[in-house]
Amino acid sequence: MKNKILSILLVMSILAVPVLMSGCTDSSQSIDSDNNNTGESSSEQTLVLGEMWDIENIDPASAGTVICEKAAVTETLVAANPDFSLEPGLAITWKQVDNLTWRFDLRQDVKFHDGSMMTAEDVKFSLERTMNENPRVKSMSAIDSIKVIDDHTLEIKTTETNPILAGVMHYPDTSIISESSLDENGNFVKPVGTGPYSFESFNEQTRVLTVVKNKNWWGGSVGLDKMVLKGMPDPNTRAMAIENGELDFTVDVPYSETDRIDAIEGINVEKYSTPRVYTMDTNLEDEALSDERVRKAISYAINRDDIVEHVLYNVGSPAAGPFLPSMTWANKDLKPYEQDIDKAEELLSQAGWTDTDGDGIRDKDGKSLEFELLTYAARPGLPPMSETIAAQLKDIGISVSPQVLEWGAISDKRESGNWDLVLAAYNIAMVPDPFYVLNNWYTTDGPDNTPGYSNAEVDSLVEEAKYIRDLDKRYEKFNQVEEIVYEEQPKILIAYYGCAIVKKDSVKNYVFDPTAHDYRVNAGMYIEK
Amino acid sequence: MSYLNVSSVCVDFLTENGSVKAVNDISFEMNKGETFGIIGESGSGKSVITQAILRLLPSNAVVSGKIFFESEDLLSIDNKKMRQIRGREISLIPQNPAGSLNPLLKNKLQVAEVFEVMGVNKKEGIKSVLGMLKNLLMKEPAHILENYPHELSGGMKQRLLAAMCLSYKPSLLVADEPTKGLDSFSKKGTLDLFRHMKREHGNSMLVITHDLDFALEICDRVAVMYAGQIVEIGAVTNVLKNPSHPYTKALLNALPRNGLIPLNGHTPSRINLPEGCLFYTRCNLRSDKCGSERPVTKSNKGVIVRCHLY
Amino acid sequence: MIGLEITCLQNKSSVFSLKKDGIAGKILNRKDITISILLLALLFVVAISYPLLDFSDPNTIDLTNKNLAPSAENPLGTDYLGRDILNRLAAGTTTSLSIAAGVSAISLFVGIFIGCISGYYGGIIDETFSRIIDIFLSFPGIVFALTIMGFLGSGVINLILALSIVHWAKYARLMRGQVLSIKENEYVLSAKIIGAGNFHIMRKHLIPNSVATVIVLATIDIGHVILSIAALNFLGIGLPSDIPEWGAMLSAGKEFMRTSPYQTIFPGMAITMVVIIFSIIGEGLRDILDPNDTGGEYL
Amino acid sequence: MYRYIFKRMIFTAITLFAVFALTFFLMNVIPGGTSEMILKHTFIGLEESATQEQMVQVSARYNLNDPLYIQFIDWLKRGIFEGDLGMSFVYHKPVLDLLLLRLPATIILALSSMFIAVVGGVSLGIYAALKENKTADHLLRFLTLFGVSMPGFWVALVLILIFSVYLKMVPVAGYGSIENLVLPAFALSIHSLASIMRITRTSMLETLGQDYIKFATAKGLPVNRIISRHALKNAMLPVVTVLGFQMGAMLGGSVIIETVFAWPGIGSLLVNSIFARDLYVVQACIIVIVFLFLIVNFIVDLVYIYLDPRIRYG
Repeated sequence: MKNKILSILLVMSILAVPVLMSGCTDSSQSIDSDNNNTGESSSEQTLVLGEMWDIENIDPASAGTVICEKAAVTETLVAANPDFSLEPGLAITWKQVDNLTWRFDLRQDVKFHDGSMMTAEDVKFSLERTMNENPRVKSMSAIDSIKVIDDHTLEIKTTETNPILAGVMHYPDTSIISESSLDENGNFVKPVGTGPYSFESFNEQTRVLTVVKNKNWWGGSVGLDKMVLKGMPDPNTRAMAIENGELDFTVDVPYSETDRIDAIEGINVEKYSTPRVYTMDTNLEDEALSDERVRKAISYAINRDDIVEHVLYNVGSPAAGPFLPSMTWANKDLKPYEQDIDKAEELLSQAGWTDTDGDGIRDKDGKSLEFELLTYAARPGLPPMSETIAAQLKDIGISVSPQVLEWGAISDKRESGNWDLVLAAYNIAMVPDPFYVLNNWYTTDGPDNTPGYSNAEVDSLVEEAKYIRDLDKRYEKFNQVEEIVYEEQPKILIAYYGCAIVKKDSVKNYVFDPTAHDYRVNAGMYIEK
Repeated sequence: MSYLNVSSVCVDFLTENGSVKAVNDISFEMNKGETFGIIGESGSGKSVITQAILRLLPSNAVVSGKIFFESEDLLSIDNKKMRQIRGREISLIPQNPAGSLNPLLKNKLQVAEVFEVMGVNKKEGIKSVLGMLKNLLMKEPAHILENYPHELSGGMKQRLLAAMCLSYKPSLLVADEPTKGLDSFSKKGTLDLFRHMKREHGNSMLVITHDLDFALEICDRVAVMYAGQIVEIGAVTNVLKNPSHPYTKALLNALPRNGLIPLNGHTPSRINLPEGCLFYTRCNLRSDKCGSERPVTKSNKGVIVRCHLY
Repeated sequence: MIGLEITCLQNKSSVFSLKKDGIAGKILNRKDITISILLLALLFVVAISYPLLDFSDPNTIDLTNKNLAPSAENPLGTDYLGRDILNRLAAGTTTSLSIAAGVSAISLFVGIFIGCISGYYGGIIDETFSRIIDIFLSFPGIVFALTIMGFLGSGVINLILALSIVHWAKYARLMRGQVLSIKENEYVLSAKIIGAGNFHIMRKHLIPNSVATVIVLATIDIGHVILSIAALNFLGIGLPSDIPEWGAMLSAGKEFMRTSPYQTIFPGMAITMVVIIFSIIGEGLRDILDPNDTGGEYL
Repeated sequence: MYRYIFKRMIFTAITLFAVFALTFFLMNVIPGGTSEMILKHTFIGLEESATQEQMVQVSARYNLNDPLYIQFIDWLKRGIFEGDLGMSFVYHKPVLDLLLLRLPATIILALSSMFIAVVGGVSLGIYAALKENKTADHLLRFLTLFGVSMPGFWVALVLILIFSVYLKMVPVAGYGSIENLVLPAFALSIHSLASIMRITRTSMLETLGQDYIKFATAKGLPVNRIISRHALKNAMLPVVTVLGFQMGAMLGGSVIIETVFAWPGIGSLLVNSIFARDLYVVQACIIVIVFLFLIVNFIVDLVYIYLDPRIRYG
C-alpha cells in the first residue's frame, strides 16, 4: 500500500514539477528585471510600476487609460494643461468651423513606432475604429463623419452641435494607432502608437506589460529605457511590494499607510487631488429628501475636514462645487459647507422633523427620518466614508444605515427608484470641459442626473452655453449653474478624490498630470543612479 | 521440567471503569505431544491465556505469574526473542479465520511473508504450504494462493491458516476457538482437519474451545475455566464423562443431548470479585462456606478440582 | 493492539457502567465537551443579551481614537473608525450565531424532509432526489454561495438563503442513508403491516430514530456555516456594513494589517474559537452516540 | 465495473448540464443588466450611467438581445460543437483562451496544496496513531483542531503578515516562482492537511485493532513490517475516500486564497468576473471547477476500486 500511496504522490509531484519549473524560468526573468531596476547589474534604466487595476486588455480603444496615459504608448490629438485648458497634442490647431463642423491640423513630424509617418488617414482610421469599438466615445463625440482634407488636415462633422469635441479628443480611448496594430483579418494584435514608449510585450498570464524607450519620439528625449507595468489591484499588495523593493513607482497605497510609507527611507509619497469627487446623491422622489432644507441640513451635519483627515488621510480635499478650484472654469467663490450642527438641527426643525418619541431619531407625522446609504467597495475610501457619514448624521437625529453593494445592484435599485442616498466617486473631467459634467449631472434629462433634479434656470443656462464659443462667456454661465446647485444641494459633494503617488527617491522628474484619469507617466521621468 | 508450564498467571485489564480480572491465578502443565484443551463459556478468559502466552495482549493488560515454554519464561524474554518464538516455536490458529487474513493482500503474500522473516527460501516455503494445503484436503491449492481472502469460504480460510501455521513447523500449535460460529457441517470439517493434523503432524496442541464434543474428540486432557479461574483439570474422559465440579456438570447438562438444562444467573462482575466461590451464586450444591471462602484447587481421583465439595 | 476478546470484555464492564450514568454522565466524563458546552452557553448568553443590554452602539465612531492598540478602555483596541473592537466582536457573535442557526434550521428541515421521502419511497423518486442531491454536492460550497449571493445581493435573509441552498444536500444525503437502514427494521415493517400511513411511519419511526445522527452532523456543520459566512463577508458580499460581522471586520481590517494588526487578528481568533467549540461538541456527541462511526469527516 | 464507469460518465454529463443551466440563468438575473455592466466595466467606468444608445450598441455587439433560452442554446451549441465558450467582455478575448491561461495556475496551486496535505496529513496521522495518547498525539490532535477551524483567508493574511511583511522572506503576492507558491499552497493546504491527519489517525487505530494485525504479530513479523504491509494499506482506504471531498474543498478555498494572493488562477478569475458580470467567463469558471471536482472524485473512486479487491471482484 505504502508504495501505492507513494506512487499516487509521485504522479502528483510529476504533474506539479514541470509547471513549477516553467514557473521558475518566469521568476528568473522577473528577477533579472528587478536587478535592472535596482540598477546593480546593468546601466539600463528599467522602472517597475505597480498599476492600480488588473491589466486586462491592451487595446487603446477600450483600455486607453493604461496604454495612452500609464504606458505612454499612444497619444491623443489634444493635450491639456494642469488647469485643464486644452493645448496641442498630435494636432497643432483645431477650431469649430460651424455648429456641426470641426477642423483639426495635425503635426507633420510624427512617426509611429513602426517607422511610418502619421497621416490624417491614420487618424481617420483609429478614430473610426474607436467609434465602433467604444460606445462611450461614440456618444460623447457624436461624430457623424471624418473627412481627410490633406495628409495633415481632417474635417469632422458631428450629428449635433458638440462644443466639447476638442475635449473628447483628449480622452485616452481616442488615442491614435497605426493600422499595423491589427493583423490582416483586422484583429487587434498590439498597440503601435506614437508615444514616448513603444510596446514590447504583454504576458497574458501574469498580465505584465513591458514597454521600451521610443528613441525617435517627436516630443524629444525620453527618460527611461524600459518600463514594466504590473497589475496589482489590491492597495495593500502595492504598499508591501514597494516596501519590499519589488516596485519603483506605484499609486494609491492604502490611505492609512501613506504617512508611514512616506517616512520610510528611500520612498516618498506625494498626494494630489484628481478630477473626481466623492458625492452623495439624494433621491428627490423621497418625500423627506425632496425638501431642500433637509438636504442642506445633511450637508451642514457632515464634517468634511474630519472625513478628509481621518478617512482619506488627507488624500483628497473638502469639496465645494463639482470642479477642482484649480480648473480654469471652476467657480472660485464657492467654499465647502462647514459642519454646523445647530444650523443643521434648526433647518430640520423648520422642515418639521423633530424627535417626538425621544428615541434620538427625528420624526414627522409618525414617520421617522431614516435613510439607506448605498455605496460600493471598488474605491477603498467609500465604505468607511459611508459609515462615518452615517455616524455624523446620527448626531442630528437622522438614522442612516450604510450598505456596501455591488454597483450593479445599486444602479438597479436606482432604476427602480427604491433608494435614498448613494455615495459614489464621480469623474468630473472625463472631458476637460465643464459642459459635460454640468449637462450630465444637473440638466433635467442629463444622463447622469440620478437625483432627478430639475431646475429650468439651470437647463436654460447650460443650453445657452452650448452655443457660445467664447470660453470666458461660456464659463460665466457655468459658474452660475454651480452657484445654484451649491444652494440646492441635489448632489451633496463631500470631497475631491485624491491620488497618492508613491515612488522611490531615485525616481526623478515625475510631473503629476491632474487631467489624467488616474495618473499619467510623463516622458521626462527617469531613474537617478 | 514440563513442556509448557503456566503457573499462577493473572491478567488484569485496566479500563476506565476499573481493572477487570480476565484471568485469575491460573496454573497448568502440558506435555510434549499431547493435545490440551481449555474449555469454558466465552468471556471466561480462556482466549486471554493464548494471547498471554504469545504476548499479544493490548497495552492496557497487566500480566503476572510465569509461563515456561521449554525452560524459557515467555513473560520475561525480550521482544526480539519473543518474535523468534512466535510462528516458529509457537504458532496460533486464530479464532475468526475470516478476520485474520488481510483482505487487501493476496493469500500467497500473506503465506510467504513469514518465510522471509524466518530466512527460509520463499519457494521452498510456498512449496511446503502447497503440500500442506493438499494434505489438508484442499483442491487446487496453487489457485487458492493466487486468490484474495474474500474469495475463500470460511472453512477454506481456516484450512489456509492451519496450513500456514503447520508449514512453519512449530513445536506448539495454539488453536483459539476453532469451531466458533461454525454450523454443524463445517464443524465436522474442522474436526476432520484437527484429527488430521493430530494424526499426521503430531504437534503438541493447545486448543481453546467452548465446544465440549470437539474437546472430547481431539483433546487428551482438558481444563475447565469459569470466570477467569480453572475449576477442573484432568484427562478428557474423566472430566467430561464424569465431571466433578458443579460448573462442569452444569455445562454438560446444558448440552442438547443431556436435556438442555440451562444454567441460570450470570458470571459475576470481574471488576470487584465476590470473596467467596465465584460460582457461588449459580451453584445448586452450594453451602454457606462457599459464600464466604474461595476454594483452592485439590487433587481428587486423578483430576484437579477447585471446589469445597472435595 | 486491542483484540476481540478484550473489547468484548470492556463492553461487558461498560455495560454495567452504562446503568450508572447515561448520556449526560458520559458528557460530563469528557472534560473537553463539558468546557466547550459551557463556553457555547456563554456565547449564546452574549449573543442573546447583547441586543437587549444597553452596551454602547458598536457603530459609534470616534475618528480621533482610531487604530488604537489594546488598552484599559478598549481591551482589544479600536478599529479604523475608532470603534471598540471587543464591542463589535460581541455584536458579531449575535450576527454569526443567529445566521448560522437560521441556516442550520432551514437546511436541517429541508434535508430531513427530502432525505426521508427519497429514502422511504425509493424507486424513481429516490433516483431523482439522489441525483439532485449529488448535483448540489458537486458544487464547491463557497463558489455556489458566492454566485447565489451575487444574484441575491447582500442582506441577512439572502445570506441565510444562499447558505441553506448550499448546505441542505449534506443532511438530505445522510438522512436518506439513515432511513434506508432503519426502514428495514421489524418495527417499521410491522407498522406497515398493521397499515400505518406512510407519513405516520416517517413521523413516528423514521425521523425520530435517525434525527440524532443528523443533529450531530448539524452541530459540526455549524462551524462550517460560520466559516462560510465569514468568507462571503470577507469577499465583500454578505451583510450591510452597519451589521458587525467577524469576516467583514477582518477584511476591512486587513488594510491596517501592519499599522494595527489587532483588527485582523482578533476577529480571526473569534471565528476560530467558535468553530472549534462547535466541532468539539459535535464530534464529542458523535463519539458518545455511536463510538464506531467516523462518518462526520466524510461530509 | 465498466458499467459503473459508464454510469459515472452519464452522471457527470447530467451534472455538468445542470450546472450550465443553473449558472447561465443565475448570471442573467444578477442585478445590473448584462449589457449595462459590460459598458460600465469596460468602457465608461462604474459610476457613469450608460445611455440607451450605448446599451443598444453593446447588446448588438455581444448579441444579448435574443431571449435567454435562445442565448443559452446558442451558447451550448457553440460550446459543444465549436468549443467556443463565448467572448470575455472584460478581457476582449475568447473565454477558452482565458481559461487555458488561468488553469495552470490553479492546477499548480491545488496540486501542491494537495501534495502537502496528503504527505503531511498521512504521515502525521500515522505518527499520532502509533503514539496514541502520548503527548505527541495529544499535541497533534490539538493542532488539527485549529487546522480545521481557522478561516483560510485569515491564515493567509497572518502568513503574509509574518513571512512577507515582517520577515520579508517571500514576495507578498504574484505568480511565477516557487517563492510565490509557498504561502498560498500552505494556506490552502492547512484545512485538508488537518482533516486528512484526523482520518488517517482514526482509521489507523481502527486497523491496528483488527485480527489480521494480531495474527501477523502471532506469525512473528517485525512491527515495522506489520505497519507498512498490513496496517497502512487498510488504513488508507477511508483516507482515499475523503480525498475527493478534500479536493472539492480546495477548489472552493482556492477562490478565496487566489484572491488574497492575487494568484492568476480560475478562482480569482471567477470572483472578478462575478463582480464584473463577465457572464461567459463566470459560467466557464464554475463549469471548470465543477468538472475538475467530478473528475477528481471519479479518479478517487477508481483508485479505491484498484486498492480494494473486495470491490474489484465483488
